[in-house]
Amino acid sequence: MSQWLAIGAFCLAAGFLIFGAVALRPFGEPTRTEMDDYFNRYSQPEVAANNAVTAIVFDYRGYDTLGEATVLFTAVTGVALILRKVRK
Amino acid sequence: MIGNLPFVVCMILIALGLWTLLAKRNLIKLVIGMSLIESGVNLFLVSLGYVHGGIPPIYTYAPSGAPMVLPTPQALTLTSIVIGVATSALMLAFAVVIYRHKGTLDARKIRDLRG
Amino acid sequence: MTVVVRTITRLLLPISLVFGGYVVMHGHLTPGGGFQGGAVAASGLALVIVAFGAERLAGKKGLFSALESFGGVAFAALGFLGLGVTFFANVLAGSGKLFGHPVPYGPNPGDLNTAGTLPLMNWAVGFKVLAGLSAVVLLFALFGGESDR
Amino acid sequence: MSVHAPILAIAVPLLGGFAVPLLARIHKKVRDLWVLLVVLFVAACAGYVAAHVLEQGIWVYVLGARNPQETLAPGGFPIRIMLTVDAMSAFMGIIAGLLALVAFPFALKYIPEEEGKNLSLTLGVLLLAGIMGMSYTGDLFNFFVFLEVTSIAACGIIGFRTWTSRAPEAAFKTMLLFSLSGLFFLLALAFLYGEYGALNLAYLAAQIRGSVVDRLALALFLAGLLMKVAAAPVHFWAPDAYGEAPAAKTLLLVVNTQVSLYGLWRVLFTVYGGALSAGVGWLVVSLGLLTMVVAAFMALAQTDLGRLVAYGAVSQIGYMMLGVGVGLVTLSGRPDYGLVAMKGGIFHMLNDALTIGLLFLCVGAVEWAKGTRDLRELGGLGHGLPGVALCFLLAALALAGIPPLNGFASKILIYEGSFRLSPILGAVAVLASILLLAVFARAFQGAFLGPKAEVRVKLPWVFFLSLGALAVGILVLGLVPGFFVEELVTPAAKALWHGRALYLAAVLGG
Repeated sequence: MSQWLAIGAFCLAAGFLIFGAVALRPFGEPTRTEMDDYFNRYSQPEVAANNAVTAIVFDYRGYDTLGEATVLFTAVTGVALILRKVRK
Repeated sequence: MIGNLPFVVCMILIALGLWTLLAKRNLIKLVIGMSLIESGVNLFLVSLGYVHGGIPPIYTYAPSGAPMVLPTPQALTLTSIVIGVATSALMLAFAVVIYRHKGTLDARKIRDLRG
Repeated sequence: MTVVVRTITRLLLPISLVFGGYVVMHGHLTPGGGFQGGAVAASGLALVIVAFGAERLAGKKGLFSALESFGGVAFAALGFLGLGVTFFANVLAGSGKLFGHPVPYGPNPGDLNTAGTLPLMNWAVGFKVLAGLSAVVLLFALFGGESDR
Repeated sequence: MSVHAPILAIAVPLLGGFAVPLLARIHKKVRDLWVLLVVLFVAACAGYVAAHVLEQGIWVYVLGARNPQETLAPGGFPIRIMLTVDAMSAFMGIIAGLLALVAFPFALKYIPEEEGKNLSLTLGVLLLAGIMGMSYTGDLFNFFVFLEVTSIAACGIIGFRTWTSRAPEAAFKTMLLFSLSGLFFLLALAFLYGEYGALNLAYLAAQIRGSVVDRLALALFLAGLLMKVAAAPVHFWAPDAYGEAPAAKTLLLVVNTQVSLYGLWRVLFTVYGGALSAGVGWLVVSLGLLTMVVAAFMALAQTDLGRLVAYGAVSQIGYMMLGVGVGLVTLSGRPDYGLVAMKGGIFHMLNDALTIGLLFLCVGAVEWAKGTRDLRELGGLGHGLPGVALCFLLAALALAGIPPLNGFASKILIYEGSFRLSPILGAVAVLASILLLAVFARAFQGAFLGPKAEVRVKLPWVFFLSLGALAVGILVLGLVPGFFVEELVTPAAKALWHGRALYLAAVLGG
């Protein structure tokens, strides 16, 4: 019974996802690229970086990267907390 | 449909991960399923940035004239990969501790918390 | 581990550390950056942990944690550096000071001394990732081992 | 410096979290002082930002731009991450700041001095940073990043008691659901990015017209965020998580849930507000009803005081969803009672934070004194711990919505609004409240009444400071709710209800 329920849920989710992929614009032909064109055009004059991705990672979206570094730090702290020696 | 095949492949990867979560009861396999979903999402994200015939968005010795692919999805994917690593590490740590207590990784046998 | 693994680890450790450093250093010019370079270097340390046993590095846990904290603080501090303008403003780029050379638009061979705070942030993140990933591998390897009982 | 207040409220606890392990090497007093200073600073910043926003409207802060108010690149689209603080975000910031002020002094005393204390305090500070980041951000991907910060920090805190097998199990379960919820959120924003090439909330809101991809993304947003807020079909992680985490830190987990709920409101009202069918509102309303009823019934069966309170906390999420859900249903017509229900739902967030927080602190104090939370073993604590008993009674009555306490002040608004949408909704909500009253009456009787029990441990005075602060808050909010509703809650409710155009204008100009 629960097996069939799982299969049903799975089919529903998979169909939903694949339908979404088909409904999206065609692969390789992004329709709205103002933001990315801006990054490709101005990463050199504004940030003086040849690598536009790094310019985004550390400048335009540097705050996200701070969050990301925090995630890694949090995870390491969490692992250290979970795997610590406990005297009990 | 054919034009969107790369997107569909990412979705199939995500669906496989969901199936792993639904069907498997081993904690490590659950972590693997989560990693599958995450790989699917990351692939989807990075494939959104592809432009036909595009080159990497890096100007060091770049061939001139070719269009560059969109850089933002690559930056987002980098972030989400690191987040995925962090999540997997933490979940594996929990699995290790659970194994030490219970001597098993079978989710059906370790349910202390019910109701 | 066997002699073969240990010998190859001795060979590979400097290579991976140097390559990791290279990837971090050229993050603003070539593919890569702090995270990628840090991960490459951490793979070398992970190899050491596998080959020589975690016990040998057990005393370094505190060092890793301090290095990671330091990387995080340095990264956040570089963000605070822009506070005269806005948080995370790249005040060094094109200023003529440290990493302050301007770059013309278009393909070029690349100049290390560019991109302002980016290379510094790359280094901070690189150290942080190196320390963080090594610490995770070390913690897992130490768990349940002799020093844990 | 005051120009930078919103970002400082996020960046300082991030920096603070990184520095805690370093400072702990110097001395534990230095570490404690540092943690308290950081929390105090965050609360002060949240207060300042709220005062500023309530007075002068939405506060936009663009990160890394030459000028903090320069939202658009040449060409008229946003490229950088920005913080967009409106009255609702500021309200969430205030809740987070207040509860952190109460929780951290308690936690400093409550968590025993061992290797794990530094790490757990670090995680606590980072969780606070994540909560502030989620409240203030105006960028979808940034919201995702801070969602993950809170998920990972929260799960680390939940798994604190590694000497039992229950805590890692609860943490694993929670982590599985949290990361699944995060991935759904990421997938949804990937769809939106693929369609519109943007990540800014306001810019996306201006583009969305309700196309097929928009609706798919909405479904994924709903699935992801409802998982994280512990709505009914996927609520099962919450009692485990709240029950297993150290009591003092549970307060932050509660705020984390609420701020995820805020994220849901932000997506529904601001991003999709222009193209939302009433069906989504009905979905939220019915899931809210299901949550409150299921959780109240589950609470009846609990013998563990911590899990009982945890189920109470889950059922309160149902009230918030009901209140704001009524607003969502009536969003197209905007009748008065919709706003009333929304005020109730949003006011209930603050009230729930205080009452549930007080209940968890009481549970923590009981566990500290007796070493157990099992209702079958407890009893008669009212003689030894009269203060704790009084606080528990006060919070339980407030939770069940007994006048003149704060729970009543917000629940009456929810009842009124939902009753006018459909009498059945109001009736179910009242019934769930009565059920909760019964549950907590039994819990109070089981733990505090009965033959006198020996209490040998003396509680530290800091505990009573935290308990007292929350109890005073409950009384004040209950006795003069009008002032707070007018000054804080109404602007927050209006920011969601009417404020979409203002939010868009603040970022996109015009």
